[in-house]
Amino acid sequence: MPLANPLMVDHLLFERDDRNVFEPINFTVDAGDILQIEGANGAGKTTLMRLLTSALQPTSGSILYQGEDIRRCRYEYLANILYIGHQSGLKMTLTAEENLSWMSPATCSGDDIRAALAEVGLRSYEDVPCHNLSAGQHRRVALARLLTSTATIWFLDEPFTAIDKQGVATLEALMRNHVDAGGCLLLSTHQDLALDGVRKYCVEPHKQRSLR
Amino acid sequence: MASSKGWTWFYRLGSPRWFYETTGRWLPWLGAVTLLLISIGLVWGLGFAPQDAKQGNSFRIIYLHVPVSFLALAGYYLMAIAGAIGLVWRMKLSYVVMKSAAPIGAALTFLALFTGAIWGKPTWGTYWVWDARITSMLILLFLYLGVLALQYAFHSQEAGSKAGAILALVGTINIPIIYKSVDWWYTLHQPATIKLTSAPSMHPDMFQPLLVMIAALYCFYALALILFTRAEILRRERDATWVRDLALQAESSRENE
Amino acid sequence: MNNIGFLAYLRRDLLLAYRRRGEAASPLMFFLLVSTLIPLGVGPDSARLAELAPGIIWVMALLATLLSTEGLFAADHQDGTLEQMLISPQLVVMPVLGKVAAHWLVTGLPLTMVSPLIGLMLSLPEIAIVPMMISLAVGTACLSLVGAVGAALTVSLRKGGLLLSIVVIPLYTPVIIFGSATVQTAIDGINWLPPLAVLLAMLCAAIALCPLAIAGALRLVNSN
Amino acid sequence: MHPIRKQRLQMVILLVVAASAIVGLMMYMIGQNANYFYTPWQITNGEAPQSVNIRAGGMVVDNSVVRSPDSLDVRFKVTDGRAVLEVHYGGILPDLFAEGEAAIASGQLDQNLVLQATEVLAKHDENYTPPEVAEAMNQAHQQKQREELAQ
Repeated sequence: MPLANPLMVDHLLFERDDRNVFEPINFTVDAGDILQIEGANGAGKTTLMRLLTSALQPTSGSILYQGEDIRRCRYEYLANILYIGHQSGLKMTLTAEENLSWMSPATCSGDDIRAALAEVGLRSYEDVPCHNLSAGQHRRVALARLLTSTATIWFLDEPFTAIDKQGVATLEALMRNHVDAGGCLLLSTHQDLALDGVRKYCVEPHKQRSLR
Repeated sequence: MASSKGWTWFYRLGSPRWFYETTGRWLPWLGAVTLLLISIGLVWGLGFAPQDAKQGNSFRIIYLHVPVSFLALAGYYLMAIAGAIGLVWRMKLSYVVMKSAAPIGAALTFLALFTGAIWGKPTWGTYWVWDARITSMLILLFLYLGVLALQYAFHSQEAGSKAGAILALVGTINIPIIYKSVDWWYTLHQPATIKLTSAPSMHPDMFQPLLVMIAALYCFYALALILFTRAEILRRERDATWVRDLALQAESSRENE
Repeated sequence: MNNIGFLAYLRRDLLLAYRRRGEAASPLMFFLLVSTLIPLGVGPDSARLAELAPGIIWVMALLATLLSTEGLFAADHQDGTLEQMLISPQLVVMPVLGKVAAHWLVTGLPLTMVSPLIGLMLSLPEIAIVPMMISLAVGTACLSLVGAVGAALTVSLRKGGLLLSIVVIPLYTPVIIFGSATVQTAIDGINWLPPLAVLLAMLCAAIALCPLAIAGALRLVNSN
Repeated sequence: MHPIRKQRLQMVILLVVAASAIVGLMMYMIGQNANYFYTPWQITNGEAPQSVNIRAGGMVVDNSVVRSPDSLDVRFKVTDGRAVLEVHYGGILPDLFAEGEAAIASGQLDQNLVLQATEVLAKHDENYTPPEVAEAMNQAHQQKQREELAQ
């Protein structure tokens, strides 16, 4: 599972309405790395996450997956990443189990799904429609995808929002297991992680309007 | 920016500043030519060209109706192509051109429909007929308005431009379909007077002023498009240094007077 | 890598519609209710109603489809599933087709099924019932596809509904022309297959081209 | 096969199938008379359905226009050069309507193959000529006819 040189970001820039969002971004992520993306509110952390998941197209610069631009190996790259954003991606009228099974790989059995839900503390909630669950429980359903997914690179945007202490511990254990197995993890959070070996990268908002 | 030398002009064309400065030099000439052609065409067409044997003087509206309809349709395709260039090459200037083409095109389409209605009454006996050309012109007007409305609905300029471009492109497929769908019923509107393949079915004395008017309207369209585009460029680039310098220059020259 | 494709999205959207049956049935109710208003407005003269019937039925079907199109991508956009769809490794075209197919099964098909009832109320001649149903089935599928382009373009706008109609109605015109022409020719007792053939041709074109436009529109809306 | 390539292939197949279906359907459509426009010749041959809204048109026959003295009713004949169709109409004719000019009537055929028109439109052609030229052409035409008669 460990990948050689999984992710490299080279001089990445993104313009929104002719305005650069942040200073050029450069970093590399190796197998087993945890990269915590920091930055003030509005600095562009979510924008960076969405660039990395190819939801946005960079204005200039490149994102390399195993040394190749992700625009050229789009399928391989996207098949190997998992992104959980601010919005949970849950359908409120579906049950926790239905939501998770819909978002998981086709190879996942019903037992895998129930086991994943039990792991994130949602045992016996499988058949409850999501609109009857709390915000923290929504988050947990979304994070249960971490257990069913086979992706190597995880992108988690503010994963700890609305999650209680015990949940944070469970999540951190999940992250630990993932990177120990050779995966890598990029997350944006303001919280300090109780994990060792976390590298930090600070996104600087662009200082002045680009002049042409 | 450009990878090979042959493409530099293409990228330079994409620079709003370059466009602004270059067209600034053309403007007086283009304006003069437009004014000259329009006055020649109108005086010739309305005053000196002979009457039509059947329609009398009422046919003279052709000198406005035909060129305007020409440009209303050509303008739509120009707008859609500008949008497509923007989508493919992400050229900012082409979005500006697309945005400027929309109101001009909508106005021309309205004028084409209006002059057509005026002409229709004496010749066909009715202001309005649900005929292929007229209906597709009406839908063309609605499409122009849709592109306009969509562009202004987005907070982000870029999103508005892209959405407008996609709608314009979908419309280019739809216009011929609408035309054919109404044409399926027998059409009342006369076939096009000017054909590429054969000689015009119009007496030369009447045809020559029409050609002048078409040329005039093309110039007018180019002039209007350039003026709209320049205004939009200034609006979008109001924070850029070159626009600030331009404004300061203008102010100081006004003070010197 | 997610379980994503035509069938997955079709199944999910159908399940969602089933969970909200009331909401899913509202276009149908709209179709029925507004069509009953016409005889009250125009008067109960059955000859005149029969003359207007093809147009009325088609305009009402168009409006009912338009009303339900607005929400096609809106919920997905709000809850983040749209973003997940766009960053899935597969081409976006297949999930899009799945969603539109579900939309047609939930709106266009039921509308087609109840249309004989409205035909009856508007004293549509019996020979025109079958052509009307076939043309509605084909035509509403076209409307769903074309409407989805507009829905994708306006999905991020707060008041997208009105704008959607401005954007989409010009694109709807050929469908309504041939749809009502099919019914009208059937009433007149002439061969009604030619207009239906055109309607089918337009459906083929829409199936081939609309998903591309929808995918492009969703990408750009999501990228801001 | 690479999954993306497989999907592209599916897309291409979809496009090709759709394109050929469109071509086939349009060929069928063109094979039918979808205009509901009939020439007088087709009508006299019994090709046009009765009691159905159709369109018919042709040149208005010289000296065929008969106006009713006390109402708007008007009868005239149109021809396509091979057959003549009688048209009844009860409305105001457009200004450009004239004998020897093209006209289009829409309405229903009755049992006697007379078109009961609900609308008559003058179709003006795409030829624009000054009156002197038209006059000259007309004279040349008559001259030619006279010469032919004299022979």
